[in-house]
Amino acid sequence: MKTKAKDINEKITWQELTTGVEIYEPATSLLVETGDWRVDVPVFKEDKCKQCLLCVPFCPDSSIPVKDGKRLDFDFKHCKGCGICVEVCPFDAIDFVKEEK
Amino acid sequence: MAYNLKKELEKPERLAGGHRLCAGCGAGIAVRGVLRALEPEDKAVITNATGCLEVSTFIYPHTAYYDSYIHTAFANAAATCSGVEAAYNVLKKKGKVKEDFKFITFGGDGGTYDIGLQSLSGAMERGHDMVYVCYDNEAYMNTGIQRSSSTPRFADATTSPAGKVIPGKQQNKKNLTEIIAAHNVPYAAQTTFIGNFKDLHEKAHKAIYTHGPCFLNVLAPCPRGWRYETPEIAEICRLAVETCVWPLYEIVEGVWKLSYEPKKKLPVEEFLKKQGRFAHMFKKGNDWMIDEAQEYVDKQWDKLLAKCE
Amino acid sequence: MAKRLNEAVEIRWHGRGGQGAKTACLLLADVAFSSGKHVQGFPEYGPERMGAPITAYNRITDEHCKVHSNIYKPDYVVVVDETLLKSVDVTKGLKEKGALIINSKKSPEEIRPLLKGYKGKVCTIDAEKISMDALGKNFPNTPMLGAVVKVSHVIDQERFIQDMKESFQHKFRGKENLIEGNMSALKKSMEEVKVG
Amino acid sequence: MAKRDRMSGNEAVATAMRQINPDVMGAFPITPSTEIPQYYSRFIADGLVDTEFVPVESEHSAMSVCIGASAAGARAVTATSSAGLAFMWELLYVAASARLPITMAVVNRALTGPININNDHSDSMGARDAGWIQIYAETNQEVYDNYIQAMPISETIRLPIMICQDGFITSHGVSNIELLEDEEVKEFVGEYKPENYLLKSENPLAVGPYGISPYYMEAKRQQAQAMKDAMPIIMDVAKRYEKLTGRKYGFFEEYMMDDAEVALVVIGSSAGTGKEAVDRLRAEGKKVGLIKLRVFRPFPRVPLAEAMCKVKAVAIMDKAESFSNSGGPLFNEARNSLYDLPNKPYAINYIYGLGGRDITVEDYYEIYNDLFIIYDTDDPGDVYRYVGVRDSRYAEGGFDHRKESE
Repeated sequence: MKTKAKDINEKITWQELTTGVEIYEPATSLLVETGDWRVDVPVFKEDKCKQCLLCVPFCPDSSIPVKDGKRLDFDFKHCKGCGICVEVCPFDAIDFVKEEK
Repeated sequence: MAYNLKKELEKPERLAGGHRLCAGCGAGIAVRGVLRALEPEDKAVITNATGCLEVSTFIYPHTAYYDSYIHTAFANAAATCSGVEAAYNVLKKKGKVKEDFKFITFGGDGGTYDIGLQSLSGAMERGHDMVYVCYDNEAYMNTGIQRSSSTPRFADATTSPAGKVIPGKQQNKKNLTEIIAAHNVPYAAQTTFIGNFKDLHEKAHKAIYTHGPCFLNVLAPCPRGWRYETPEIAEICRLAVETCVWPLYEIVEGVWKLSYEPKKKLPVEEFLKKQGRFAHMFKKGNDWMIDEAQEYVDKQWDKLLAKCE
Repeated sequence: MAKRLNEAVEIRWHGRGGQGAKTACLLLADVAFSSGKHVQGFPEYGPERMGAPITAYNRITDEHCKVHSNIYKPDYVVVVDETLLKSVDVTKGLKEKGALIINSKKSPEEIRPLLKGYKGKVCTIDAEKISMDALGKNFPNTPMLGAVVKVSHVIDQERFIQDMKESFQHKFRGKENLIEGNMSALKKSMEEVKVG
Repeated sequence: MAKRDRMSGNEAVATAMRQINPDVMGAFPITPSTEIPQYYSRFIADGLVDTEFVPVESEHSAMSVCIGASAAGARAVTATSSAGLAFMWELLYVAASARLPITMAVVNRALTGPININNDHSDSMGARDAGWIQIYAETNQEVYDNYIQAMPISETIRLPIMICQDGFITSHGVSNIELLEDEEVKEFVGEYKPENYLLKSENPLAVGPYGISPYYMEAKRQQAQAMKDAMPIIMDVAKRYEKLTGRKYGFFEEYMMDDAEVALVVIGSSAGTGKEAVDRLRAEGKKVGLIKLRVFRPFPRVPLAEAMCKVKAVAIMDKAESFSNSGGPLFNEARNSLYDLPNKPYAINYIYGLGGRDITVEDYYEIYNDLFIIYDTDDPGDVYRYVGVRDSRYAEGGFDHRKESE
């Protein structure tokens, strides 16, 4: 049996599945890169940011990391580019542009 | 202790990215906001009714939760949580579980106002120490925007379409918070995503840390179902509150308290006009719909004010 | 025909919902069990409510009894409420070598014409009077039980009296008047049951 | 040390539960299983057990409570019947797929349409594909014994289990029983120690995912394997129980089968009445036998087929219709199990006992008589039959289902 989500994929056999399709680890969704979904991308303009942090709780994808009371750049692995943070920022510190891939 | 967003955001995250909710989904914001109210030293078990949140946050083998999580079915999230809580009580008594756990259930309006209402009522009546959180997006979004008893009147949903003869949903929205309050639970409240999340945070904290069955009704807009511009969720929530379509209040041990009173109540059309689901109300000759919607909101608001006096 | 090995004594009870016929049936199972028998006590269940005619059964054997069907040819029929005679065919299937035991102030001779030509023994017992005299209330169960045991000989009489005494002492601990009253009702019914 | 006692089947279940003292009970009343939570709540009220009793508002919630509690690491039980079991339906599948060892006392009762409170097996037979182990009892003693074996089986294999008994017939019928001492039961059943559970401190547990197509089928295959692997576990537990009590249990019981020429396969309390018929027919010199099926899930396909092959004609008795137009559920599975065998018996089906219709020794005489006709004529006739039903064709005297189709 594979017990770690990183080892569980669409190629493993029924014998390797966790019993009762349970998962024994926290936050295994982090393995999924929903950043691929983005069409538009937020651009963090640190110079304009006043660190009010209003953008952070509005992010549905937990993709604005906070460290020592300050927001960092986006977690682009998981940010889906919804643009909510762009709208809620009172200081125009986030741009929203077409993503070049 | 006064609310401090910066402090709250230093707590470890309890909903991970990588879940598969739509971009800009209100449910994800609601869950993050509620779980942030947990004290970091407390563990939690999260129960979830079938719905958007469930099918998106635990797709095998990927759970978006840092805490233990259980989903069983659509109608029974509150009953499932009751079982978990009952197990906790007995295992704690027997010394088999040492840590403190909190029990939080999430359900959409379909799983809460409708199919899950019986099990929710049962759990509230029995008095389990749990919080039931409804993320109310006013329709069955998971199955494709069908009307629920939470869908407001006139809304164009896929089973209450705005047609040539019938202009959208015919019935008004059920007042679930009031129904739950009638169970004489120690704490029930309505909230949404406003400003720096003080309102949501404080209510979630009270709900989690008040002993007994507590209920939180969170208006959680759905860009797809409501047809507004996805980035505008904060504005939609603000308008819901400023027009008194979604009043913020709480019922603490039977005492009704208004959390916020708009200085100047905005006309309901400010809220409606931003959303495609109400677009037909703004067509020529349909003014009466807006009038009636306004009349309804006014009446509900007055009733609420009377209760909160 | 001689009884086969482990052949059952089968008893059918008729009463009205709420009167205690089911309780009496289970009590008989209890006392037969205490005397070392294998027992079955099972009411017939339907949507009946208080006052409706109800039926309950006992099967009493020396070894484990395998049969789980209802009883169609009882050895004994016990009627807890005389008024049932009007509406229920109480002697249906009743073996002629057996007996009907009925709670009534009447004599067996007066009862017999009310039965649809039943030729076996008819026994009457005024359970109400016995109960009123001994307990001051109408609890027909104890007298009916006494009469059934007396007539059917399904269990040893001495043993039965001893077991019942212990059972009452357990059930009504500290309430001497109830213990004595019930014992008196039991003995009296065993003496007074009229066999015709 | 065995204790002689007498009690109803419902009281026997409640007593076994008291001796086990499970952690959580989800309880909702429905005739004829209602007495189980009644007895049990009395035990709780009197402080004899410390189970968390959750008196829910529906059977749907009763099963949900059990699932939540079991996933949380508790030993969870409930009891139900008929419509109550039907109302649990979707959660039965959930419990089984999450591999939660919930123990449910099922007091079998007919499903509504029309409403009827009496016994048949349509409730649990309808749930036969839900992934639960199902064990049936003939007597109160067996109900008690099966219940005590339930948790060691289900917790070892991680599958939920139904301990079934016949409504009213055993559930409300008082009869003799031998009870174990409380300590013996506790020792036999043991402590429940799941490996992972929601309330575990070392790691969280996530239960009940969305299973997309690339995983769903593998998950089901794994579940099917668990049902297969339950077979030896059921036997191991039975052996251990025999050591403790002297009472022997298996997948089924063979009664007078060694030299039998014809036999029947039957589930539950009716088997007792059937055995009485066998005794009497044997006394008349007729070589008849009976197989009482105890374990219906997992279905003991191979050993049952071997047992049936001892005779030339076998009647398979179903206390449930399946409206398949090809016989009841037991018939279809039992007959199917014979398919690969070279010398298989004739196998015919009798639907009997629906909604409390009594089956008597005389009915069994009729069935054995039918079997001997097949034995003599090598003509099974129509294999899908009813016994104990009023049929105007019988009254007219011109119909014989041994020759004509129903």
